[in-house]
Amino acid sequence: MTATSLEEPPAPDGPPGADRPPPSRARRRRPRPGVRTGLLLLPPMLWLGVAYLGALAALLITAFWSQDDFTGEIQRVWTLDNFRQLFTIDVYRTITVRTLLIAALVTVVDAVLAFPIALYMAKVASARAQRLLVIAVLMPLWASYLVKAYAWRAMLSENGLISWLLAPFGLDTPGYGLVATTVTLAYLWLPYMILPVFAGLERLPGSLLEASSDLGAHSWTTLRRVVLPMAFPAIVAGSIFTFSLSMGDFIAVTIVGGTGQLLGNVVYNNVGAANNLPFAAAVATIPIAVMLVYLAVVRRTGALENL
Amino acid sequence: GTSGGGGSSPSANGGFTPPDVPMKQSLGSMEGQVNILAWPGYAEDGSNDPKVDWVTPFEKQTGCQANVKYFGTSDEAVKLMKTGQYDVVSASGDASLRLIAAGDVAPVNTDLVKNYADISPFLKDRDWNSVNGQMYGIPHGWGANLLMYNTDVVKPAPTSWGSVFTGASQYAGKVTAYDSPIYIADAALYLMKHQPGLKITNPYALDSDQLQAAVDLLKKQRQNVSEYWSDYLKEVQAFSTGDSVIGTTWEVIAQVAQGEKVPVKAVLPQEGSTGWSDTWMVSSKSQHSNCAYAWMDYITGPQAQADVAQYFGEAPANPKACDLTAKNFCDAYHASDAQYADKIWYWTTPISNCLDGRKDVQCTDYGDWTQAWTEVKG
Amino acid sequence: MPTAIELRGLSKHFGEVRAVDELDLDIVDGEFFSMLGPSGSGKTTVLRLVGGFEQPTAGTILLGGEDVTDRPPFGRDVNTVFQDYAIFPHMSVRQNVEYGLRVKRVPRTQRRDRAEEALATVRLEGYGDRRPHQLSGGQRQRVALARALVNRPKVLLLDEPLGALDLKLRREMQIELKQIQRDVGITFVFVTHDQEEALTMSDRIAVFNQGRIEQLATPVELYEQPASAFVAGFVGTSNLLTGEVAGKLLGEDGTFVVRPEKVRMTAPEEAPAPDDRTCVARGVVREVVYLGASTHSVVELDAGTTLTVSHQNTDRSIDAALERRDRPVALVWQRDHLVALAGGAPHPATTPEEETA
Amino acid sequence: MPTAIELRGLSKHFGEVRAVDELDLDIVDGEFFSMLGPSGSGKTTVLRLVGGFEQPTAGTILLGGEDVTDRPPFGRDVNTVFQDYAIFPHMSVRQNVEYGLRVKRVPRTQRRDRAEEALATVRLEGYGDRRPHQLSGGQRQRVALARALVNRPKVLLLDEPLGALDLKLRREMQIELKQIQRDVGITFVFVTHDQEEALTMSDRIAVFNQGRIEQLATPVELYEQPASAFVAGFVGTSNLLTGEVAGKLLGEDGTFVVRPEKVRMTAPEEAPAPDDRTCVARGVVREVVYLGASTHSVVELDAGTTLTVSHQNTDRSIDAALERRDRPVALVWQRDHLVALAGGAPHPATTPEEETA
Amino acid sequence: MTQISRGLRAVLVGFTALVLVVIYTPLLLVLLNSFNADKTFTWPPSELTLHWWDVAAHSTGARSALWTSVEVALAATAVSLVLGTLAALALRPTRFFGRNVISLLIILPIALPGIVTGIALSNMFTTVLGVGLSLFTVVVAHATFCIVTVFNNVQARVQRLGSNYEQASMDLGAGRWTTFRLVTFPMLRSALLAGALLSFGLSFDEIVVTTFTISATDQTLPIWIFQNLFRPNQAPVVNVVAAVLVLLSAVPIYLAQRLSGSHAEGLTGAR
Ligand SMILES: Nc1ncnc2c1ncn2[C@@H]1O[C@H](COP(=O)(O)OP(=O)(O)OP(=O)(O)O)[C@@H](O)[C@H]1O
Ligand SMILES: Nc1ncnc2c1ncn2[C@@H]1O[C@H](COP(=O)(O)OP(=O)(O)OP(=O)(O)O)[C@@H](O)[C@H]1O
Ligand SMILES: NCCCCNCCCN
Ligand SMILES: [Mg+2]
Ligand SMILES: [Mg+2]
Repeated sequence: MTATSLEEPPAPDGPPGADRPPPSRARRRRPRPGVRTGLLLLPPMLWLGVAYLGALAALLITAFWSQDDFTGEIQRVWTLDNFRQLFTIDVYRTITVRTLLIAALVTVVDAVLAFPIALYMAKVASARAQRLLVIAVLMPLWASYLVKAYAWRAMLSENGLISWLLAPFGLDTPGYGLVATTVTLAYLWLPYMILPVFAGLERLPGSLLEASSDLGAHSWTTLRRVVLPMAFPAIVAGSIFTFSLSMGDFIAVTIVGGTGQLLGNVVYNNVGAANNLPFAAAVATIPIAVMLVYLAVVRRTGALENL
Repeated sequence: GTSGGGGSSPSANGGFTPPDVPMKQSLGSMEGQVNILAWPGYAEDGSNDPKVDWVTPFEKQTGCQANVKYFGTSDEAVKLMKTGQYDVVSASGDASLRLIAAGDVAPVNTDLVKNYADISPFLKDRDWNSVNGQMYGIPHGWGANLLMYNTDVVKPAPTSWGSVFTGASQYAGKVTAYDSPIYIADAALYLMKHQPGLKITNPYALDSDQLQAAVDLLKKQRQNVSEYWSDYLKEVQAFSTGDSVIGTTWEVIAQVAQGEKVPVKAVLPQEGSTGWSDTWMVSSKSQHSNCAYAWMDYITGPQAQADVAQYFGEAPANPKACDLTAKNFCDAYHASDAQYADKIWYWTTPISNCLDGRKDVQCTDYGDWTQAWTEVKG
Repeated sequence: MPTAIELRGLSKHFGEVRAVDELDLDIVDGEFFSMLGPSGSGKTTVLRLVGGFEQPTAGTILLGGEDVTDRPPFGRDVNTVFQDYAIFPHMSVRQNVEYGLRVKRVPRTQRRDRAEEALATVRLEGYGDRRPHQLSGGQRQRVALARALVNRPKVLLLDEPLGALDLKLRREMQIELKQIQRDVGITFVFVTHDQEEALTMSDRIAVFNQGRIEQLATPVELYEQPASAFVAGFVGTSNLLTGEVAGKLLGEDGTFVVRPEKVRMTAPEEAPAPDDRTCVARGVVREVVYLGASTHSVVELDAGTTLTVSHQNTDRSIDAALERRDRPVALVWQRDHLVALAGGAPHPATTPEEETA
Repeated sequence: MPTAIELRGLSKHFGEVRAVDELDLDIVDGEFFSMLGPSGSGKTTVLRLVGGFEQPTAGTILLGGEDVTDRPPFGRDVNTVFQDYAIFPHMSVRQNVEYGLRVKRVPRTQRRDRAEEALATVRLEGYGDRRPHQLSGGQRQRVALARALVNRPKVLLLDEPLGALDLKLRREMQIELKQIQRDVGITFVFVTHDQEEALTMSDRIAVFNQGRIEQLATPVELYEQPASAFVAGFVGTSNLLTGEVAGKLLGEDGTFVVRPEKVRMTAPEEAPAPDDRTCVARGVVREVVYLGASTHSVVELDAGTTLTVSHQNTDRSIDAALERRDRPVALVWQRDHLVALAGGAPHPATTPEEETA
Repeated sequence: MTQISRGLRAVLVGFTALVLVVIYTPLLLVLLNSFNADKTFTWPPSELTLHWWDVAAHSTGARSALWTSVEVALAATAVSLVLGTLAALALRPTRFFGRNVISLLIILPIALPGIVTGIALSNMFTTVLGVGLSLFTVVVAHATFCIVTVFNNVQARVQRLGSNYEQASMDLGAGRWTTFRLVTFPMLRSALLAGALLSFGLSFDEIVVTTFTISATDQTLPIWIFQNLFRPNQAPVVNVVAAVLVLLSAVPIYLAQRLSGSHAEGLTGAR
């Protein structure tokens, strides 16, 4: 075979010009890129932009209505009563602060737990070990949330595993309460932190670590000055999950929280229990506002590209 | 009433006028299915345990396919009934009036329910299931909120609710209580007996001062509470691990715990207690009202009553069930003991028209109680 | 000669950046046409406009006389060899090569024959079943070429196809590519920023600068008659004589270029006297750079500039050259070899910083 | 002269692959030492061993006479300029440059002064506050250099630091780097696969092949006296005369190399008679390649091989060369310029395919 | 990697082992309790039994809830695959007005607490749109917050791949749809798989949003579990179900690893 055969006319068994595009297709004017983007975006935007945002908007509107306490009927009369109550009654402020603190604490605990294991997975483990670890981290996601929470309830109880383990050190289980809630939530959401941090560290070029140690930095210094700052957006990405999941939780806290209650309980009690959707909607504006502010702040770190 | 007596006068509920919902006049042919909203354990279809099944016989008998949805709290039941998707609901007293007032349920024509005649008389025409003498449902079963304690720890045996209120500090961090606004009534009941100055006559009819007193009592109690419970598992676990040693309970929980060899006992304290009496009610928007009536009749029949009562652990409304239950069961649950039943203040929805008949004050309603409960928990 | 590509008033602006600026260009059928220029000068953009991957801001594109400005890439009878080859990683070499025929619904057997033929053309017989990740850079480049050639396009566009290869391999591929182009007779439009590559391979070269063509000429013309200081500097090493220095040495005002290999270095005492035909400049050797086949000497002229002199290492020892370091010398070149430039000093926008910023 | 680096019996195996194979090497203080070789020949691995990023399979590494084989990178007084520069993207240029001093707890003011000084050395004054993504490739390369130089290491390791730059910029950076090395007097160990770069910049060059050094010599020696066909082929264009052809043309058996620029092309009738000192071969010009400063002619010899002849374009017109295409010519070179090689034919493992696979 | 010193490496190994122990202890406890004769699984178990496994094996409720969950998760995943991919492909042109707004919108459903999403959607379905709750509404709700997992994975992949391959395809004569079918889609496959896996997991174990959007007659597994905790004597059966889930979860992960060319990237969206 020589290259000259390429100049020969098409083989007789194929129609001449079979490899030329049919004229109709060739002449079709290209759609403008904007139009194409728009067409692609239409379904997801209808879903999220219209349906989901619409639902949120309807909820917000409901927050300005009120409810007949006895019949549970919603009365479509504009009122600021719900917000007035929300801001004047102390207990709601207490609960909001407590919820944010727990969400923040859970996030910090998860970040502290996730970072080393993600670092190990991404930069130390062999390819095989890495694969196994990814499975090991993902598997608990399939086990039921409730069952895991109850397992922690059993472990945290007076005669449970934790007090049994801690007894030799003269320590005891924290018992049911906010500490237990934090621990349980941190446990439940840990994979949601490990995965983005692992992905972020995977992307970190090895040459940067080498450069750091080449320039005289010990491992710990490299960790502090190069790895941590570069993994930060990924950690923040993970924190979006842990923070928001913790802020909205109301089940784990009833299982291990002792007498404690969080914002989620207030929303749940008002909508699921008292059937007071307007007040529940008003309470729900707190996590919505917090998350919007949170997202706006973390957007600068590039975290949203690291989810 | 004497010592207890959950509001004996039939018209005590302030004479509020329910919306005008037509009552079913005659039975027609079965619609082929029925949507049942029930407490877990009230309508078992064998899907969780093939041996526990009284829904399938119902389906066979009537040709109505039963779709069962369970709810965890009364409040959830109220919310779900508003959707109009359910034909029939097992409403506790703290839900029933709300359903009636909202027009979510229809008056029940008791003539169309054959087994109604056999229902214990002390369950008929009560505050929580009737308005102005019109029944809005068929009584199903009842029970008391008892005081359970760990016999190894709590000595001597308690006889008063005082051991979880004023005396709670003795068991600091080990007291438990029911997690619902309706638990405020337990505190009110205690105050009714021990602080006559508050002039509480019905724990479900509290003016704002009385409510405040109950809330204060509960806030003090909270300092000694380990946790509030709302499901079986949580409480049985807490008593078996020792995380809780004293607190309010249901008979069935005590029985399960004893079955697990947990050293506990449940008593009806001297003050009497709150309790529940559940009523099957028909949705005002029911698409399957014939099947719904068939269900109400079926579930209040002796066999179904016996099955439910034993599985769930409560007193059957139909005393004929006692012939079909295990020996001593009905005695243990005081099924036919009108005296015992009279000591119970059954859950009733607090409304602003005072249920005790007072006309000079506005009472606090369930919304106020919900808020108060949030504040109690802090 | 028929034209393969005509660009008329072609412009492409990205916001403020005029990547391509009112370009007029005719590329002849069967020619090996190169576009040379610094980074950011618009070479790739022109190629992408011809290929149909960008819409021009203004102007028209004609392929074989037909206006294709508004056609999508799959409606144009040109094919592209991408800089990173863009070999489909999820297909075997054969599937890659067959791709263009497959989407045009050429029957399977015919497809296979033509693919084998194209692989043979690029000397990759027997590689059909390999996966792309099993190929070296040079092999990948050839697969990309085969994948384009199999479609028998009128024009083949190549965007720095040799950029990623090492020098030795690159030289070999240059020769091969040129050979293939001669054999198949297709018009090649070839983008490079390597001047030597352009000189070696092209029939004609367009030197780009800031979206415009600075000079369009054959290799010899381009090197020997650069139209501007920019071209002179970009193509080959150039010695600029300008302003005062030019006056002193050449007795003429203006800007002149002389190529290092045109300058002869002698001992000062052996230098001829300057005359009408010969220029002479005296200076001191500051640096001697050995390049293997040749040696560059950088001479600081008394007249106040530096000139680079290139000297072919026809003799085995370069000691003679090295010994000259720091010694006075005379440089001699023919006035003929001076090229007078139209513009003045080199273009301000072509300092290395800005080229690559 | 004191040695900066001594490698003794150094090996590094990756599974079956002997990336570095029993290497012995001394690098002298202050020298500009280059490692040249095809892709995969082990250059980077040697550098990584010296830098401390890999642990050797066998052998020892001495820096300034001290055994550092077991020390981590931060315990070795060498610094590296990485091929991808590895500039910390989350730090400014100044913070990057200060990094080495900062981790060594040099006080802030002193740190700043030294960083400014280093930036000045690489001609980046005033760029301290920029972020890495605001820099061009050439600028990044210089930041990487400054970041290493600021630590005043005994040895600087550079892994193809110019690989990513375009030809013009690359030439400028070559000159700059060489200048900086002279100024600071640090030993540079420089990895490249560009022969011309190695020749231009180095004091000595090691040519790598399959984890071993094929030849270690000065640029001139390397080019003029290649030790093997591999070296001859890798460094510059080489003409191999071997077997029968050698017998016919040279009257000698063996393998010989002659460089294209050492061969003179004449009309057949003007050729001298071959004698002890002069070799003559007759043939036909098959290809003429214009390279700007020089022209390559490929001649098919009657004796049965092809030779490339390089000819400096001292004259403006190359028409003379072009006219020779397809004409009979005679090639003349001095026997002195033949280099006899120890090995036979080119190394089998150095076909382009395998080099880059 | 030598730049991670032996000391640090040891710390990381130790820490990783510790975290794994912490992750798996509760799960092992669940497994153990599924054999615990004691119905409230007190520690340590006094007696072991296979009784609960037997009961669970006969629990048609658990089985049908499991299938419902699988169906819902599959449907929600399918919807998110389509919508997430469309959105990721649409946002590809780098300079795109409103790009940030749109990615924010996609992230919002996962970033807002489930209870907010739950009551908002429930309110919309029942009062605004007046459609009855059903499995369909659950799928809609789940898909809403699952889109982001697909979107993120696909977007990252698309960015890494660039548009060269698609341009090459069109250059070779393939139209846009052919290009998608033969080039874009195969190259996105492992990213889609990673997104699908996370999406499936999110939906499968979701309880909060589900509580508010499911009808009376349907039960997903988490709802079944939730309700059985309110029933006497069902908790041990729940433990059996959970233990089975943990064991079964290895299957999809294993399959995904095989399909994605056994690379961690395929599973986590590491890119
Ligand atoms: N998609 C784009 N958006 C914005 N600017 C662009 C885009 N593509 C190219 N440019 C700009 O257009 C100019 C020309 O770019 P082009 O890629 O054509 O240069 P080039 O000559 O191919 O350079 P190189 O040798 O680096 O490949 C540059 O200033 C570049 O920054
Ligand atoms: N971490 C590693 N694991 C396995 N093999 C490796 C590793 N690093 C290098 N090698 C192998 O070792 C050999 C030498 O590689 P090295 O990177 O040193 O070559 P090089 O001369 O720097 O090539 P290039 O010019 O392409 O950079 C190659 O065959 C390479 O595949
Ligand atoms: N914002 C909705 C997020 C839902 C996540 N649910 C997680 C359930 C436990 N895996
Ligand atoms: Mg380009
Ligand atoms: Mg290398």
